[in-house]
Amino acid sequence: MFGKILIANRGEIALRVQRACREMGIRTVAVHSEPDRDLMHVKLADESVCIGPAASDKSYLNIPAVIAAAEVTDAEAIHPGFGFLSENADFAERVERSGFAFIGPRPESIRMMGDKIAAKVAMRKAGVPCVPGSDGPLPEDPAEIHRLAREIGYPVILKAAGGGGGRGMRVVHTEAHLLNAVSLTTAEAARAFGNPALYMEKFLETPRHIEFQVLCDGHGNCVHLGERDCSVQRRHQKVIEEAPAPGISAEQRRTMGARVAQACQDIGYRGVGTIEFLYDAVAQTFFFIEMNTRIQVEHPVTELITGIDIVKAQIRVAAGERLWLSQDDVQLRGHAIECRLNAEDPERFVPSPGQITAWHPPGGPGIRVDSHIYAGYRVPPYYDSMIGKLIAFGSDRDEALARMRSALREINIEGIHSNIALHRRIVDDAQFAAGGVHIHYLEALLDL
Amino acid sequence: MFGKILIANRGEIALRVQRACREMGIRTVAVHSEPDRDLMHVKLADESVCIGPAASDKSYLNIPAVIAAAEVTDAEAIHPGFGFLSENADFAERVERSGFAFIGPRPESIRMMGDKIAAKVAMRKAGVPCVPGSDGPLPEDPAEIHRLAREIGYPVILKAAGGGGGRGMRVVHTEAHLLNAVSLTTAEAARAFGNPALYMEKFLETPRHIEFQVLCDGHGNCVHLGERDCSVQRRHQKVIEEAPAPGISAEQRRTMGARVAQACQDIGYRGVGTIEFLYDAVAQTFFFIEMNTRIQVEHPVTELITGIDIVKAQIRVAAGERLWLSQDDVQLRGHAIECRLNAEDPERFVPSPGQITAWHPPGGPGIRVDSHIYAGYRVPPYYDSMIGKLIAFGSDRDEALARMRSALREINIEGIHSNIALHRRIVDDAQFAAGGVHIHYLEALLDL
Amino acid sequence: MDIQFIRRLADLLEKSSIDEIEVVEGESKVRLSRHREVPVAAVSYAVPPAAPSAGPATMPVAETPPSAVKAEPPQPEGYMIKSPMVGTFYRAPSPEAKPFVDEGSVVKAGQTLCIIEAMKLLNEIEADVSGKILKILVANGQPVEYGEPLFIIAPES
Amino acid sequence: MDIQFIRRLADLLEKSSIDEIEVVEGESKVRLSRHREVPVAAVSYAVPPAAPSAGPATMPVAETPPSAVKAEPPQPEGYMIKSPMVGTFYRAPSPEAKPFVDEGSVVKAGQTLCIIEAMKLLNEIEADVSGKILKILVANGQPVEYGEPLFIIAPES
Repeated sequence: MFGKILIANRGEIALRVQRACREMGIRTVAVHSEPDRDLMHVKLADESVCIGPAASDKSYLNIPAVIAAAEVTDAEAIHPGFGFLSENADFAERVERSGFAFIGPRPESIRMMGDKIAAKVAMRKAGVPCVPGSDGPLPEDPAEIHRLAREIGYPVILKAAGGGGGRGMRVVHTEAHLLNAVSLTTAEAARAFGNPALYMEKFLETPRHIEFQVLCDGHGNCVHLGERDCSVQRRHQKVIEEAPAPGISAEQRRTMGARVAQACQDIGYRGVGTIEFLYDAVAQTFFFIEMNTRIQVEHPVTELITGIDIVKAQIRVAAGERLWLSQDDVQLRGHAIECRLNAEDPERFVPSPGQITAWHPPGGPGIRVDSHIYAGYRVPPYYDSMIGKLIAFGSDRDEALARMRSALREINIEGIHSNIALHRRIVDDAQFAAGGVHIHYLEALLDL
Repeated sequence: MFGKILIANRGEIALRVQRACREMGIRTVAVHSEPDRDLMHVKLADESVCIGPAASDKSYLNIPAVIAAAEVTDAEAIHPGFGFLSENADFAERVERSGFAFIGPRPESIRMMGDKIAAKVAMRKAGVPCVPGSDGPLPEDPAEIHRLAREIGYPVILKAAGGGGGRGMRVVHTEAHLLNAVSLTTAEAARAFGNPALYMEKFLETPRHIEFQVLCDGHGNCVHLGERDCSVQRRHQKVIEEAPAPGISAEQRRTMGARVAQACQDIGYRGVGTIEFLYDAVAQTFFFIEMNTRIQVEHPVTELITGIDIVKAQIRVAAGERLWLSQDDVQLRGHAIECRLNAEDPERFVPSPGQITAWHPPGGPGIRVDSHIYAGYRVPPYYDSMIGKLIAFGSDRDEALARMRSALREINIEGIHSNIALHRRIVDDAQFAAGGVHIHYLEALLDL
Repeated sequence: MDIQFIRRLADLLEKSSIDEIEVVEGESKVRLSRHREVPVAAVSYAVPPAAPSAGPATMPVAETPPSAVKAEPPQPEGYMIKSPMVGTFYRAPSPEAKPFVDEGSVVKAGQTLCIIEAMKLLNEIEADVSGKILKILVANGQPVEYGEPLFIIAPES
Repeated sequence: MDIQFIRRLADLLEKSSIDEIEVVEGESKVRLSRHREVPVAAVSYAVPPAAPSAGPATMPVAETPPSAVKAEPPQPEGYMIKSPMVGTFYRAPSPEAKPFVDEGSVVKAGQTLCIIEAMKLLNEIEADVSGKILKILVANGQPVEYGEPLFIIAPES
């Protein structure tokens, strides 16, 4: 096992990784930007190194600075957290070339999953269902485009190959609009991304977002840890996640879980990863969208229902351990719900940095709080607005939900704005309480 | 189910009961003494009633005031918490006679278990092993006393029938000292308790304190929820508790658990209760000492390994529900450890009341915090010094212990003294870490 | 310029949003000032929103935080009779009877002022000073908690 | 204006949220003020006790909280050259060579002062002012973090 790990991240996930290291008796090096000296994990680290100024590209995204910090502190491994350099294959490669262990997948896995078309090809090959589509750039021939769209079935969505994050997309509901939409989107894509190539996929109107957690060692063994439902989103940002996903049967879990674990085995995946799907609740079918090759914000809900510490597992497999559990050892129990706490204006959803003058996290049975904030901490304006996660566990979904409602009554943050009122509204909403909302649910609720 | 419950207690357990009520959609009435207006559960209650001045006998022990508060608020049931009126059979009786439900056992069960000799007789009758002893007052005949002691086996302990709480006791190791010790202790007992009667028991030198949690409905159904080890004590006050007890086999748990559940069924017990044993680790034998007829401070460790919310269960059976689970439904998973947090001087163990200027509870995976304190709260000098409980859960004892150590690094209380340093010392101690310490362990550690 | 006057100024300063007071009287001058945002960050809890009054309002006092009490309209100064127990306040010995006292009544020490019912027992509450009832603070049939003010009396001088 | 009066003023000041009281009476004047421990109750974390130094002290700076830095002996005033990167500080181009500069050396802007090694690359750090080296703040071979002070220079006037 490693003796010292450098945590190349900040905030809540940096503290989460540090807690795992502390439990395992591993020393930690906290690297941080200039304004981040007062982060909780920096204060609690065995060593800390300032790696640059506030701007992320000069600090948390600064590969030479991170690796140099590992060198001067004699760290053995680097944990990238999520965001920042966590899905940067070049970084993973340079970490390993510099003689450190990268706590994550092999660089080639990161690279493959970073290329959306390559990822889809790999998953389809492994038997994971994908959204029906053009499987590559659209042909030029209008008749061919028409034939393809009919084959996929309307509505279809046109996506710029160079786009992403919700940009460069257009939905087409009828054949009459298809060619016009193709030429419009092609022109936009050329302008916006310098790449006119488009691809076409089946458009799902009201899918749910369901994702499977996998854990693989470097010796060809993979298990899945069940699924999570992350359908409560606003502008592609997850707001509430839960596990297991309401209405997914043990049989569906077993079948899809086995497929994703097999797919990861096929591509020689190592570490933890998340395979994201859109789920059509009527047809009860899953469609692969992408794989995240890192720890996920919402990993705690899976930890609570499986009893497995995913961050510790990630460190163990990165250190070369063989998987210590079989698929049968993974037994789900109870239900967990997570609310992401953001420092943001509740009306306009803009970040609300500033000094936290009071912080009282809720407690009691079934309540877990993962947060790096403390009374007196100043939330800097430079980074993500997430200031923590409130997670409620119960013997079933009703109990978890009742505990979340109760905890949201007790929680108190003063000095900054937060999205606590939004969470209260969602957990009190009858539709959310019923379970199984789709990905446009929250935006519809906010429009009321 | 009840629509409104009056919580006849204060501090941490009052908040715990309130959290259970909030989850169940039950309104709460907080009754409190004059200086307790700022208790967290008072602020969060639907209604609150000041029932008297600071002195407990005029407020929390004031039966007419508590019942009058239930009357004026139209509460349907009264939860007594622990301590105060919780094991007062007269109170339970008056609550029921006034038309309210008492969230606890029937008054006759409380009364029976309050009488140590009657309790022992009832348990022995139900097949629960008791400490061998005189089973009543010592005979006067010296030859008879000698015969009894030989039968029990040395060392024996002489106890004043009117004593308790560690007073009026004398250990005798050899026959030569027996009669002298009897006359000395008789004289002392007459002086101190106005009752010269003594009884004799086998003296266990280094037993462990192990207790079984039971849950019974009012319809003759009982299950046990496994055992807890509470051997880390100082002056008969528990300091750290854990579940399951280290080294107790599944077979031992099954056998003893079945016996205590059967005993509770035999005496027609209703509600939650704890049957306390001394455990001789060498002989692997249990000896009944007493039964607590109320919720226990250390109930969270059992909740964490069973997934059962004991306070909610207590309320459900008090409302007349039939038990919704069988013994087979009670499945243990993982390990939990609880540290009691006291506002006390770490050197002299005297209470340290005062204003809390900063409070930062630890968080992260496996950490539960049950506490009523908050930054700015003033710990009053009138009551028990317990200010909360820190509970760590893990997939096994090592993980739970690692998490507890980690949490004790993060926790921060300012403005008052606390026993956090003592907890750090215990969890870092090799003997405690090995598991299975006996009841004199902590006092020996403190004498080092 | 005596300490009593200065103490009142201090009180005024504290309870207002004023930051400085300066008083000059002939040769005398007093100046008090404060810099705000001082106290320990006390956590405040949201008091649950009062449900849209389904049943009768049982303990209105309990539903406002204690500090809010100070914001109530000023009471006449005088001697305050507080409730020695929890219960229901009655102004008369029976529903048909006349109240023991009214505002303006002159009472003697030891005279019964009201009844507080608790656990089916009727407890007579007596005046412990003689004087004139200035104000009755609780309505007939209302619940009262321990220490709750019941009457204000202007004691005989 | 006697001590008793002033003591009462002091008492008033202490028990209130007032920060300053000034009283002038004829030729006499008394002013009491206080400076509070103002800031928000910041939670402080125990810095882990430095382990009984098993290996070499790698990043001593990291093991003391930032505030403790201020408690260090005062540095001579002057222009501070800070490290633009994380790495290992070397005063000379090779172990055998002479240091680029010593305390007392006079340097020109653009002159190399030291090398910081990061990721096997040797980065020459140059003076951005001309002047005299007053102090070298880091020992040869020590790790430095971003923004860590390296040299103090008295610039040419």
